[in-house]
Order: sequence, then C-alpha cells, then structure tokens
Amino acid sequence: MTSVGGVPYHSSKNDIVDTAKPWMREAMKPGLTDEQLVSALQLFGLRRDTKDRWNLTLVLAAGDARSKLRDLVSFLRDDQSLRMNTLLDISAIDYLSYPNHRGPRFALVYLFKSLEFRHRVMIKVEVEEDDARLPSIHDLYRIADWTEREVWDQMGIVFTGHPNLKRILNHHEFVGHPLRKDYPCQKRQKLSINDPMVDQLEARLRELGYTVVESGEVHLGKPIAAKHQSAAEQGQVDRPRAKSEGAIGAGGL
Amino acid sequence: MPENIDHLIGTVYFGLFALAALLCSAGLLMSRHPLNGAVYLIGVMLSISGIYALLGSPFLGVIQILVYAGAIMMLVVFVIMVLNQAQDHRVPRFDRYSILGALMPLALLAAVVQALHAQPMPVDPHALRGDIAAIAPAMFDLSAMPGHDGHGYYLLFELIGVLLLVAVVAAVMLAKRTLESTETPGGAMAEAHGATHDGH
Amino acid sequence: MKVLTRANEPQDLMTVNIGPSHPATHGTLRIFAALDGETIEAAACEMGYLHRGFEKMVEQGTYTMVLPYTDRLNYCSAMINNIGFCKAVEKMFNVTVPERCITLRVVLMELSRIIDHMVCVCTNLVDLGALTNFWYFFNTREEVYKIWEKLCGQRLTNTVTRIGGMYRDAYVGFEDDVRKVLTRIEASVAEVRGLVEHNKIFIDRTKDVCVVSAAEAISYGWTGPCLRASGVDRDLRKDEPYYGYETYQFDTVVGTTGDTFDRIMIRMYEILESVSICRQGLDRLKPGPVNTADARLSLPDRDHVYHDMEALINSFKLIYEGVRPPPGECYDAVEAANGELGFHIVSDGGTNPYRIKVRPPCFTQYAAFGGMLEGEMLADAAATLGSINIIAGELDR
Amino acid sequence: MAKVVARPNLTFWEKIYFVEIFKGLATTFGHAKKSLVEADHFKTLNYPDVPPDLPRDYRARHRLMKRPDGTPRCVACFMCSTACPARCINIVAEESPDHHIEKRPAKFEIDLLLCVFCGFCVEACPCDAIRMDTRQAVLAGDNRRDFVVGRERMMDWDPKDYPLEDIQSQKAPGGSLHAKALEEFKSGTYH
Amino acid sequence: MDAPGTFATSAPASGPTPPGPTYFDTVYPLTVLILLGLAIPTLLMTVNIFASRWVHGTRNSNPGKLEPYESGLPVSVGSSGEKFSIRFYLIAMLFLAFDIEVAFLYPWAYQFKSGGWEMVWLLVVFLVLLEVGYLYLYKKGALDWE
Amino acid sequence: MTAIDPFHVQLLAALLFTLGLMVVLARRNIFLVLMGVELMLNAVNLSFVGFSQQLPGAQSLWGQLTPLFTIAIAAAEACVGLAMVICITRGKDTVDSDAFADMKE
Amino acid sequence: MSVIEWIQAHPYQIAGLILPIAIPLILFQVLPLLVLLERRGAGFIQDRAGPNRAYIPAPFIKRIRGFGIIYTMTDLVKLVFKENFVPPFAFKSFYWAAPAIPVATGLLTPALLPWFAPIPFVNSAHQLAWLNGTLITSNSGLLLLFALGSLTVYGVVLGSWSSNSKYSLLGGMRASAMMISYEVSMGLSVLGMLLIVGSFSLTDIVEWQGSHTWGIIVQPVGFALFLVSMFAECNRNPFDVAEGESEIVGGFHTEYAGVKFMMFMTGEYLHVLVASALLATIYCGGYQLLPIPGYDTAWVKANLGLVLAILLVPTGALLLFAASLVNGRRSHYAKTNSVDRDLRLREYGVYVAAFAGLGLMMLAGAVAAFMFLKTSSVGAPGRELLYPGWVNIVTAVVQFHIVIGKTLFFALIFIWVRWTLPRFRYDQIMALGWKVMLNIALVNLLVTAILAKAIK
Amino acid sequence: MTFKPVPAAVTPDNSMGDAFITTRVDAVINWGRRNSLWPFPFGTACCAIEFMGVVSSMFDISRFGAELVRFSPRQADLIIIAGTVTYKQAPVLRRIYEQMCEPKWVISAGACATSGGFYDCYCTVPGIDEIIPVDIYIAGCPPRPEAFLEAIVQLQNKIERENRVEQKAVGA
Ligand code: SF4
Ligand code: SF4
Ligand code: SF4
Repeated sequence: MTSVGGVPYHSSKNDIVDTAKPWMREAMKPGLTDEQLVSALQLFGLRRDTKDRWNLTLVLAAGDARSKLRDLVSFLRDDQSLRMNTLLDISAIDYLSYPNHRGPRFALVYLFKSLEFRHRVMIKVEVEEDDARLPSIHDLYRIADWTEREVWDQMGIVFTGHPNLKRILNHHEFVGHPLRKDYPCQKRQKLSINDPMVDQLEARLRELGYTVVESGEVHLGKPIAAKHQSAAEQGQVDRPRAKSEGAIGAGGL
Repeated sequence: MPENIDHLIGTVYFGLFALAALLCSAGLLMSRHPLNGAVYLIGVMLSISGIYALLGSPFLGVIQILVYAGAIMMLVVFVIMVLNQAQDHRVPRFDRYSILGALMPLALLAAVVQALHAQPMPVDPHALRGDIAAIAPAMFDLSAMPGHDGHGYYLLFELIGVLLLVAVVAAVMLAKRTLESTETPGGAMAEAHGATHDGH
Repeated sequence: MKVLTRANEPQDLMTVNIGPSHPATHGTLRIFAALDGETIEAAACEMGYLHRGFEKMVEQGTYTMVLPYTDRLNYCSAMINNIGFCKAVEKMFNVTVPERCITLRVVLMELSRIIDHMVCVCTNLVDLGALTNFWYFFNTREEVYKIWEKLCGQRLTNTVTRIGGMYRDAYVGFEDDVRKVLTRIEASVAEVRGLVEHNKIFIDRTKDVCVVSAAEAISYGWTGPCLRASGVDRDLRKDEPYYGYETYQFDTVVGTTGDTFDRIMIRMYEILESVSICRQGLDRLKPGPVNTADARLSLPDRDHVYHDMEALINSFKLIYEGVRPPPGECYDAVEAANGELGFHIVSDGGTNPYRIKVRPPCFTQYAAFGGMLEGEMLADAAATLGSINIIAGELDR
Repeated sequence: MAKVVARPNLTFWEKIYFVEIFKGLATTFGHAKKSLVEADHFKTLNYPDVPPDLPRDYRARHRLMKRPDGTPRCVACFMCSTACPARCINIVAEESPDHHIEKRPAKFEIDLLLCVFCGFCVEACPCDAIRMDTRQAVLAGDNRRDFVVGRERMMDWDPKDYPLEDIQSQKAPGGSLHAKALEEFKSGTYH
Repeated sequence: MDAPGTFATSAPASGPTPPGPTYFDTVYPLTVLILLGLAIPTLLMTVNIFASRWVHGTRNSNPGKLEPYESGLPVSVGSSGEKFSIRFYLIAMLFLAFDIEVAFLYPWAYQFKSGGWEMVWLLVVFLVLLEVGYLYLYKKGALDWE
Repeated sequence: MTAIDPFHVQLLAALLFTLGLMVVLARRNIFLVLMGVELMLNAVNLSFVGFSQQLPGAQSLWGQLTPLFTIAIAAAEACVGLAMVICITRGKDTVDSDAFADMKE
Repeated sequence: MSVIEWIQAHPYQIAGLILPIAIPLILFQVLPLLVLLERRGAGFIQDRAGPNRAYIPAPFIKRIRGFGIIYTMTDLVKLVFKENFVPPFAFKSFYWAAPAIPVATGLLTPALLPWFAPIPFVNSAHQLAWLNGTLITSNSGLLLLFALGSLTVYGVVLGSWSSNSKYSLLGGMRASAMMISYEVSMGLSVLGMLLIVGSFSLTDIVEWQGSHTWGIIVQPVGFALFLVSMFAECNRNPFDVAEGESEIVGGFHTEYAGVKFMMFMTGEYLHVLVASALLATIYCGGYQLLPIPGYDTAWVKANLGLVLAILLVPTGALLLFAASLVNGRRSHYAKTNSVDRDLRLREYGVYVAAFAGLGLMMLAGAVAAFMFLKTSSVGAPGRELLYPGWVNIVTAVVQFHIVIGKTLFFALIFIWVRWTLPRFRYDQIMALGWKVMLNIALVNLLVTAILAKAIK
Repeated sequence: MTFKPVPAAVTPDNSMGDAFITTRVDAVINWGRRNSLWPFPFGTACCAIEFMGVVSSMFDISRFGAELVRFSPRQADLIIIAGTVTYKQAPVLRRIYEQMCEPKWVISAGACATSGGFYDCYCTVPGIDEIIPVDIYIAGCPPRPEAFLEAIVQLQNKIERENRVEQKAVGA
C-alpha cells in the first residue's frame, strides 16, 4: 500500500472525524439501467459479454486492456453518475478447457458496485496467455492490492506497477499457479520453512516514512522433515483414496 | 546465658551477612553482564540491610530494601533491559590497565585499615535503637521550628523534595530528545483522499 | 530492527510475530509487527494458513458436491453460505424456489447470522479478557445447534440446502423450538450487554480504537456490519432485496465512528433485528413443498425412486451428473453475517462447475487490518481482530 | 430507518468504575448462585457416563441395510461413492448369485476418517441400502485402520436398536415390504 | 531463654518503647521463614530435575524445542535482545522519585500525631514540590503511552 | 544488642568501598561503573551507621539519619546518571565507558 | 530439668518456636482451596459443572472426588513429573531462581501480619510477657512488608529476561512496570490510615481498629485505592496484562514449564492470599470481630461464649446449607441414567452426612458455648492477666479464624472479579495508576491530614 | 475405537486402587497426568469452533481437568489439532509439537487433521501424521463435542496403561 492519491497513508491519529456523507445514511438511489451503463461506458469500446445472461458484464478486449483499464476504472470510480466506489472482487477465469472458447486464455472479471446508486457492473478484461500482464489498480482501490496478489498467486497474472506482488494464499515456496486448469489438483507442494516476511515489513516501514538502518537478523529454524518417522513406520499414512472415476467405470450406468 | 546466645547470634549473622556482602561485591566486580552485576548488587544491599538491622537501625534497613534494592536497583535493571545491548564485549573482562586500576584501591584500603586499627572504638551503651519510633521524632522534631529550640531535619525533608524535583526534571530533560523521537505521529486510518470520491 | 524515524531519529523497533498459532489470531492469521514498546509502528499481515483449495476442489465435483464445501467457508454460519450458493445456481437456472423454502431460508439465514454474531462478539470479549461472556453466549448457541441437529442432522456443517430447495423440510415443532430459542437469545444478549455496555473498562478498550473512516472502508471494499460501523448504511437485504426481505420489518444498524466499539455493538443490535426477522418469518411459514418441482434440479421423491423407473433414472442422472446450469457466467450475492458473500459461477454447461469464485466478505476486512493497527497498541490488535470477525475458512478458502 | 449505535456517554457513576463493576459482579453472582442452589440449572452433560442424546437422523456412522435374508441390500450401483465428495466409499462389485439382483458388493468400505458426514451417500442410494442413523457420532480411536469400516461392521447392527425400523425403508428395493409397496404404487394406493 | 524480652514486645499502646527485642526474637522466625521459602522451591525443583531425568531420560530435546516460542513459527526476526521503549525508563524513574517520597513520608506519618498544623504544612510544601516535577512530566507526555 | 565489634563493621565498610572503587576503575561497562559507585555509597552508609553506635543518646541517630539522606541523593544520582546513559547510548551500540569520551565536547 | 518439664513450663515459648513454621504451612493449605474456588467457582459462574471427575479410590466411599479438589493434587503430580525444560541462554541461574522469588516473598510476608491479638503470659521469671500475633515483631512491620513486595518484582523481571523470548520480555516489562507503578499508589493510599493510627506496627493498626472502628469506614477512599493497587500487584484481572493471553501468549512465563511454572502460579495465589490478608488487616479490622468501638479483644475475652456462638451458628448453618446443596446434587444424580450413578450417590451421601454432622456439631457447640462458657466471671476487660490461659488461647484461635475468614472473603472477591471484568489495556493501566490513582491518593492523604488535625 | 452409543470408557477400574495401596510411583504419575491434561488448542478451522463448543457449559471439558487451556506449548501436555492443516501451516505445527515439553500427547480431531478430509488438493496435508505422531484420532467433520471428550477419555486410558518400568527395560 503506497500512498493513495499522493496522500500519505496515515493522517493524524487523533483526528477521528465522522466522515459520513449524507448519502451514506440515506436509502440507495436508483441507479442506471444496464443500457444506460453500457452507453455511459461507450467510449471505452466495451462489448457486452454474451456469456453473462444474468448480470451486466462488459468485456474489455485483450488488445485494449493494457492501455484502457486504468482509465476505465478511474472513470467508473469518479464519474458523477456512476460512482462505482466499491471494488468487490477480481475473479480470474482460465478458459483453457472451456468448450468452444475462442479468444484469449484468461479473463479477469472486476466486480464493481456503487454504494450510492443501485447498480453494479462487471468488467471482464481479457488477458492473453503469452503476455499475462495488466496494469495494477492498487492505487485506485486499496483492496485491489490484495485481490491482485491473490489473482497473481492463483492464476499467474502479473500486475505491473504493483508494489508487493507476492503470493498470498499459497506459501512462498510454491511454484506454479494452482487455479490454472493445467495445474493438477493433487500436485502437492511442501513448505520447508515459513516466510520471515522481513521484506514486507520493511517495505511497509518505508512507506510510513521510516528509514531502515539495520534490518533484523533472521533466524531460520530447522526445516521440517518430509515425513515423520513414527507415522511412516506404522505404515498408517499412505492410504489411497477411493477413486470415483474408477467407481463409475466399474459400475457403469 | 541468654546474652551469650544473643551475642553469638549477632556475631554469626553479622559474619554471614558480611560474607554475603563481600562475595556479592566480588561477584559484581567479576560479572560478565551488567544484569548479573545488578543482581549481585541487590545481594549486597540485602546483606547490608541485614547488618543495619543487627546494628540497631532497623528502619534504615527497611528503607535500604525498599528504596535501594526495590527502587534504585529496579531503575538500573530497567535501563539495562531497555538498552538491552549492554553485553561487555571485551573478551577478557579486564585489560592490563584496568587491573592496575583495580589494584590501586588496595593500597588505599591498607591505609584505611591501618588508621582504623589505631583507633579504639568503644560502643556507647546509650546509643539509641534507630527504629521508626526514634527516627521519626528525630527527623521531625518540630521544637526546632521558630520559637522552639532543638534539632530536626524538617528542612532537609523539604530539600529532598527539591532534590527529587530537580532530579526528575533533569532526567527528563536529558531523555527528552529520545522521548520526543519516539513520539511518532501515528495516525488512525487516514481518510482515503482520492481513493474514493464519495460525493461533493 | 533499527530504523530512522521520519524526523531522522534513530529508533529501535522490536519485531514480533502475532500468530499464526496465537490465541488472538484463531490459529490462522499472522501479523508481523514492528513494535515500539507497546505501540505497533508497522504491521504486515499474512494469510493463507487455511488455504484449502476451495476453488480448485469445487471444480472436481458436481454442483451438489460444492455444498459441503460452502459449509466450511464461513463455518460460524454455514447455512448462509449454503443458501448463497444455491441462490446463485438457482439464478442461473432462472427458477424460484417455493414459498415455504424461501421463508425457511430467511429464518435459517437470520438464525445463522445471530449465532455468527454471537460467536464473533463473545470471542471478541474473550480477547478483551471478559471471559465469562463466552459461556453466556455459547450456551445459547448450543440451543440453536440443538435445533439444527434435529433439522438437518449436523451441528456446524449443516449442508442444509439443495439446489432448488432444502435438504428436507423442517421437522414438526421447529417453529416452537425457534421461538423458544429466540427468547433465550434476547435474554443472553441483554445479559452480556449489561455486563459490558456501560462498563468503562470495556469502553476504554474499544472506543476510538482502530477507527476506520467511511471513505477508507469503502476503498477497501468493506461490506456488512463493519462497513455499517463506519457509518455507511448499506445492507443487501435493504438495497437489493432478495427472498422478500423488503417485506420484513427490520432496521439496519449503523455506527458513527467506525471504531471497535461500534463494530461490536452493531453486532449486538443486529442480533436483535434478526430475532425480529426470524419471528416474522416464522409467522409466515406456511405448509407447502420445499423443493422445486423442476426435475433438472430436485431429486425425485424417495418413494418414487424406489418404485418408479423414470424417477430412478432421473435420480441417477442427478447423482452422476448433478445439475447442469446453462453455460454462462453469473454473479450473485447475499448479505452474510460479515457482509456481501458473492459467488461468481462460470458454467460450461457441463456437470462440474467450470469455475467458482467466492467473494468472501472477510477478505476485504483483513486486507485493511494491517493499516488499522498501525499506531495502535499491541492489545488493540486482539480486540480489533475480533471485531472485524475474520473467519479463516472464508478468508483463505 | 437505520438504527444508530449510541456512543457511550457514561454518567459519573459509570465513570468511576465501581458501580458498573458491582452490577457485573451481581450478574455473575446470580449465575453462580443458581448453579449452586438449583440442582439442574447448568445443563452440563455428563458425557462418558451419560450417552449423548442425538436425534435419530443425526448424520452419524453409516450402516448397511439388510435384505430379509440378511444379505446386504446394496446392489453395488456406485451411486453413493459417486455422490460422495470425500471419495471415501470404496466398493468392489461382484456378480450376485441371486439372479434377480445384478450385482452385490464384494467389498464395501468407508473410511470414516475421510468422511465428512454430509449424508450425500444416503440421499443418493436408490434402494435405501445405506443409512446414517446409527447415532454413533462419537468416533475416536488410536489406530487409523480401525476407522476403515467394512461391510461386516456396517451390517453388524441389531434391529432392536432401531425400533422405528421404518416401514418406508422396508418398502425400498431390497426391503421386506418392497414387492407389496410396488404393487400399491402401481395401483396408486401407495402412501 | 528466660530473658524478660523473649518473644515479647510492648503491649499495644502501653507507654514508651521498652528496649527492643533481642536478636533471637527477630532472627529466629526470619531464618525459619527464609529457609522455608528457599526450601520449598528448591525441594520441588530438585524433585523435578530427578523425576524428569528418571521419567524422560536426558535426551529428549531437539533443536526446535530450544528455540523461543514465536507463535509456532520456525522463523523469527531479531531476538528478544532488542531495545525497549524509553518510556519504561521514565516509569521506573518516576517510581523511584515517588518511592523515595513515600519513604520519607513514612516517618512523617509516624510523627504526624505528635505534631501540630506544621506537619500539614510540611506535607503541603513537600507535595507541591513533587507535584511540580510530576506536572512537568505530565506536560512532557512522559506519562502517556501513545 | 551490641554484639558486633565496631571495628569489624568499619573493616567491612572499607572492604566494600575498595571493591566498589575497583569496579569503578576496572570495568568499562557504564552500568557496572554506576553500580560500583552505588556500592561505594553503600559502604559509606555502613560506615556511618557503624560509627553512630559510638555516640550517646539522640546523637546516635544523626549517624543513622545521614544515610537516609544519602540514599535519597543516591537515587537522584541514579536517575540522572541513567538518563545520561540513555541519552548517550541511543544510536550507539555500546555502553563502554570509553565511548563516552566525546561527552566532554 | 527434663525436656518434658521444660516444655510444660514454657508453653508460650514453644508456641513461639512453632508458629513461624505452622502459619506458612497453614497458608499453604489454603492454596488448594483457592485453586478449587477459582476453577469450580468459574464453573458455577459460567453455568457449568467444573472439574469433578478425578478421584482417589478409598475403601468405603469408593471414589473421593472432593468436589474437584483432587485436581490440585493431580496438577502437582503432573507438574513435578513434567520435563525439566531450560532454554539455552546465558542466564540459566536467573531462569532457575526467578520462580522461587515470588514464593519466597509470599511466604515471608505472612510473618508480618498479626493473626491474633498479643497473648499476655507470665514467664518463668514471673514477668509479664506477650506472645505476639505476628511472627516477626517490628514496629515498622508494614514497611518491611512493602519492602518485600518491592522485591517480588524481580521474580518477574529476571524470569522474563532469562526466558529469551519476545513474549516473555514484553510480558515481563509490562508486569514489572505495572507493579512498580501501583506500588506508589499502594504506599500513598495506606499513608492515610497510618497517620491516623500513628504506628506502623500492624498489630497496633488492628488494635486501633478495635478501639475505634474499621479502617474501611475512616478511610473508604484509601481502601478503594489499596484494593485496586492490590489487584495490580497480584497481576489479577482486570490488571492481568502481564499474562494477557490474547495478546502476548503467556506473558513472562511463556517459556516456563513444569515445576517452575507452578512456582509462578503458587506465587500468584500466595500473593492473592497475602493481599487479601493485608486488606483484611489494614482496613477490615484484622482479627477484630466487629467494627464497633469497644468490641475489641478484651470484649471478646469477656464474652467468649457469646462470640463462639456468634461464629459457630453461621458456620454450622453454612455447613448444613452445604449439606442440603450436596443433597440436591445427589437427588439430581439419582434421576439420571449415568453409568457411575451409584458411585456418585454413595460419595455424595457420605458428604451429606459429613457436612450435616459437622454442621450439627457446630450448632450444638454454639449452644453449649453460649450456655456454659461464661468468661466474664473469670476476668474483666482490661485486666487480661486475670484470665486463665485457655481463654487467651481460645481467643487467639477464634481470632485466627476471623482473619482467615476475612482473607478468604477477599480472595473470593479476587476470583469473582476475574471472571466478571474485561482487562485493561496496558497504557490504560499506566494512565490509571499515574494519572488517576496517584492524584487521588495524594488528595486523600492531604484531606486526611487536614481532617485529622481539624478534628483534633 | 468404540462404536457403541455409550462408549465403554468408564468401566470402573481397580488398577488405581491397587496402585495407591502399593504406592507404585508409576501409577501415581499416570494418575496425575491423566487428570491434568492441559491442552494446547491448535485450532485452525471449523473444528476449532466445535472445540469451543467443548469448552461451553453443555460439554464442559473442565470436568476432565482439561480446561486450563495453555497457549504456550511449554506448559501444555496435550495438543489438540482441530482443523485443516495446510502445507503453509505444517512447519508451524511441527515447531509447536517440538516445543512442547515431555510428556506430550496429540489428538487429531476431524477429517481434515486426520486425513485431509475432502480437501484432497495441492495445499492440504493429507493427515497430520505426516508431520507429527498422533495418539488419538477423531472422525467427524467436525466431530461432535462428545467425540473430543471421548478422545480425552481414551487418552486418559492410554496414559493409564503407560508403564515406565517396562519401557525402560525395553529401551535398555
Ligand atoms: S456422508 Fe458424505 S462423505 Fe461420508 S460417505 Fe457419505 S457421502 Fe461420503
Ligand atoms: S449403497 Fe446404495 S448407492 Fe451405494 S452402491 Fe449400494 S446400492 Fe448403490
Ligand atoms: S474436518 Fe471438517 S469441520 Fe473440521 S476443519 Fe476439516 S472441514 Fe472443517
């Protein structure tokens, strides 16, 4: 988390102000209809996603994504009639094994929602496999910092400009991106020792205006052994799981 | 008979306390880490307070524990812990010069003992037992206030107040710079300027 | 760790790990903090200690098999997760579940919300050192569990819904049991509030601690009670009502400051609101079917399966293939105990979900947590972590 | 409209701690008094001495239903193992000597340490051959292998323990009332 | 042992203090108690050492066990040997100042009854002096923790 | 009451004083030096109390009151001394008294 | 003179020799009771049964469960046989010594408390002598007590330092800073009482309360301050930040295991006991029965029968009540289908009988004492020497029980508060101590001084 | 493992009686240990919530003397692993187990801890006995609170059977 909008992250501790704007206490204003939303976003050249028949999903094609994403997101956030002030989530989809899929392999769906008006929009950004990069929007929405990390961790999409693009769900020794369709579900990866996280803490300190003179000495304990003796000796560990595929084969319909 | 037992007890305990005090101060001299030293010094204090009690000034003994062992040494221990990196890094704890420095006082000691030895030291049988019942009136003998005559340390009592005031202020002045530097202008979560434009 | 402050003064910071296996962090969160004395100067949070691969696992099975996994997202209120997921899939099918099912779901959701809030508040109070409240809430919660044992045969991981309806209808006497427990809940809330609400120690510990302004909460994408604590009156049940929530009489609860006090008290108040919704729901509970008649979704009646070939084949199909939503992508959300719980489901028309992304409400709150801590005391970390109610199962998935 | 959480405005008496502390003490004392005086105030179950009181349909350890002749009702159709999200049911099918029934399980194992007690298997079974109503939900032991329960152990139950050995189950395929029920069903008099 | 003072003290509030107690009166219970206070922990710990050695043998330690507990993490940054906040020093210093004050107030309190209003004035002046230092610290924020 | 030979008391006091002086002179660690000073002060106090026994009546209390005030002064000394130590060692990693040479400036 | 004769001739001297060993041991007996109160009491406050399953087999009763008191023994056994763990660090000796410090000081402090009024006796030299209720006779006993209290802190400091763990160090710093902070308030708050009484001897303080009234009435503010300081000194909730589990795991004893950990716990309970005894002594009349002037030791001696009756009736009634409670549990069990029902019934039956029997005996004793024990005819107030020795001794025993009773009452409050309140935050504790309590204590002192002079 | 609704865990045993009469130290140690099992709750997921239920009034683990939950592994005798253990968590669990002082016992509660449950994927440990030895397993997802109690009862019985004299003979 760097400074947001040029303002340091912290303001004075003591100014606890009630930041409530009037709309926060009122009932939600009626928002734009899907058509109005589409037309409001016309200039970004979005097309409506045919896959989504229940919500409004607009597709930002892979070619435009790199250049337009940030503008689009700032527009969504700042436009007086849109005010999509909440980024709910970024969900990444790997279309590798999607039947009859044409187009880039990955798509990222940004879920936006306005707290002022009753409307939501989902922006689907297509990402090519061989150049899986997108500009980061962590400075526009703070939550994007972590959601982007999650997307990178799980799907392997790089967000350029992200200050701390590290694994978040998986451990730091993990190789690969588990939610990609070509990652086998049962391919386990062991962790020998936890991440000391000094770098992250120091980065945070620097953001807060400190200068790190001497970073703490890191003590690494003994990495854990692959398998504990006693359990292995007893032969109690390796029990193959019943295979449901096999079951189907044997049983038949 | 009982006087003898009492005498014996007094001597034995004085011997024990004196031994403890000496051993502890030797420990202080040799200690590797100041915290060790501090604990040794506390041992000295406790032994000395025992000796005070044996010498007939129990109040002083109590104050010795309460203030010296309980407060002053606590402060020292706290500072050792606060600074926390006070390991004496020199591998030989003494170098050549400091051994010389250590030996010099011995000469002084010899001279003092010599002088003491020459002096007969009779114990006055009328010496008062310095418990609180005696100390308190001595300290606040207000017959010394204007219009009266007598002795009293009431002024010293107030002076202690001044001394403490000065000490506290001086200490804070000294530590002031460090104190200020630790006051980080932390903030609760700042308003997210520019992050969201929520109506205006 | 030696640093220079902004004023270029040298300062020594002590780095300490709070968690993962620490009483305050519930075993799964890690806060790596730099302390100056007792004050947290900077904190880096880590998560993922309970990353169980929900999103990968659900791709391996049918849509029905997702249900037990959703139980274990927010295990304090498993039913809301069940219902949220079923609601999303039902949305893809464009089916509405029968009236009784809807009302039942509302009642169950609110009861789940109540116990979720109760667990949150009482563990928070335990973190604050007020231990006894734990028992006063948990005893009540146990009574709710008794109802659930009877309702669906499990205490915690209920799997109470099925796509297109419920696991089974409520048992006879369900309403009475719920009504009884609602009274009990009100009593225990009153008791706990009596113990803490005006207690200066509690107020000192929570008031103006870890304040999150509305703007900040919004930027972090907060939803639910924590967002409301910051003064933003938003609740999916009011704003985008589903299951007829607009017809229930209830109030949302908002705070003014966004501090830990507000976050705790909001939950206390919301318990009472939910009690009122529950009562209204029970009043509306009319006999009727609980599953849709849609053969694409509902398992046929057991008797028919036993005796009717068609039903048997349908049952085979539904078991082997599960429900097959039309291909497409759909997002649907419910107001869970912690905020907006969304499911983004991608279907390729096959038997297994192509991709399910959960939008966990905790995630946003935990993302903000490190920043909230900075400048606060070490002890506030425990107090605040409780108040934002991080449920690791849902956070890490 | 939204309710607003009241900010704590403490009165003088609340501010000096003691009054509120006494109130709190009174509350806790009330509980302590009740626990002491009222014999059944606290509801603590005396677990190992008193068995847990579970509803009949609590999702507990599985059992396999039997045909009237004592053989398992299961026809090894693999519906349960397919429905099982934990894949903990391991069935090996074999030809059944009874020509009415195609197959029967040569091996039917459930690894209770894997099982998540979701009850899907019960729901899936087309002939009500597997049930989870044994009320044996307390499963602990010091050996993993004990938890892999086979056909024999799952069929080792006593009809006396299931007084409500319900008609409905017996009407299922393999049950003693199946033939009759089937007829009723076809004639529309089934209930 | 039959000395007039054995186990004796003045009856409460009965005239001036007679000659103080003998050494034995004070030393005996003190010695017994100190020995008791030392003996109980020593005994228990010794038993623990041998019991532990007997029951568990001597070598049941592993590298992980010897490291400090850090919420279970096998990694730690820095050691416990880091510097603490300077505030702890200030607290201890303040404690020292007030402890001495209290220590000097004890004789004052003892003497209070036999004095007149002057005793009150003595206290007032003394307290004012201390209060000045206290207020100075208060102003400086040495008493705040945030 | 008066079982103890005053000479022994004085001897002990002198020994302790010497040891304290040795600590001050021989050790480099500033804390140890400070503690040496405290030890010396203690020895002096002990000496006072020892001598006080030789005075008659109320006069004997003088020798016992003086240490009382000495303790107060020692406390003040410790306060200020340690404040100085803290002030100086901040940013430095040593409490070696040699390192304080620059204090003179 | 044979040994036996000597013993017969010097009963009081013998008592003086035995008491220093006896009283701490008696206090040690109270500790399991405290632990029981803490664990079972917590259970009752929280609507649950609490520990009640461990038992010792016995011939007739079959299982002695003793309402859970057995758990104190099992804990002891377990801890003694737990691995003896010492972290590798340069300060092993501190690590070993630290847990013993609280225990040692906790054992020393009871020696300064008066457990009964001084017993007059005529020694073999036909002189009047007094057997004191305190073990260590000193006219600055209170100061010595505080001095010992200030040494207790070192246990925490050294223990935390030598543990070589960050949590320990944080907890140790917290605990020690808190304890020294509240020592100041403690000393100042008690000064008010001291200047009214004009003596530092705890016996004098108690005697003064007997001839005037209890300290809690003359010094309510001082009492409140002292009570709060005591909570802080004992590290008890709401001041238990030192081991605040949700914040710093176990605080200063995070790295302690086995017996050494038990020492810390013993020290904590000992200090609760001592603090309660101090509160009872300084502010609640110590061994005095009533807060009414004139009803002091002399009155007790003159009306020993009445006093015994007054004390025995409630005790007996309490025992009978306890019997009825146990009987209630028993009939509750009779209704259950518990496997061990018969065992429980048998055990509870024995308890009911025992309690009821004891209670009835107490009541009978009360009646007997009231009817037949007329000491006023033997002696007279103010002329203690006229009383025969047994009156003095019975009075001492009664007074000892009064002190213990009051102490247990305060200990109960310590426990009760622990299960009721949230804990303070560390900075709030310091602020409370330094900004609130200190100032109130100073004002209290000043006002007391002025009032004392004005009234005089 | 017991499959009866009423586990045969509490058959009154005489071993204790003999032990006390013959004052076999072994039996006393076992008696002390089995009644003073201070747990370290290694609760990570849903099972931990159910473990909280065990502490609640209804089930009340304190009846077994096991309510003194110690969060420092040094003081705990028993570690209850309640919840999923992921590979990220594994070193932590291992370290905590290592840091516990002898004697120590492990209860592995719930499907996840014992076998990974239905999380058969890239990030979960398929049973903690890959990392640490386990004394008692509990099935269930989550196990009922009674099952936790049952595990403690079984552990108590197991401790009861411990015989150091024999062990020494074998070891030597
Ligand atoms: S209950 Fe669920 S997990 Fe267990 S065997 Fe049946 S389907 Fe599988
Ligand atoms: S138990 Fe039922 S579902 Fe499973 S294989 Fe047998 S018949 Fe089929
Ligand atoms: S076993 Fe089940 S309840 Fe327990 S942690 Fe695993 S998923 Fe959750």
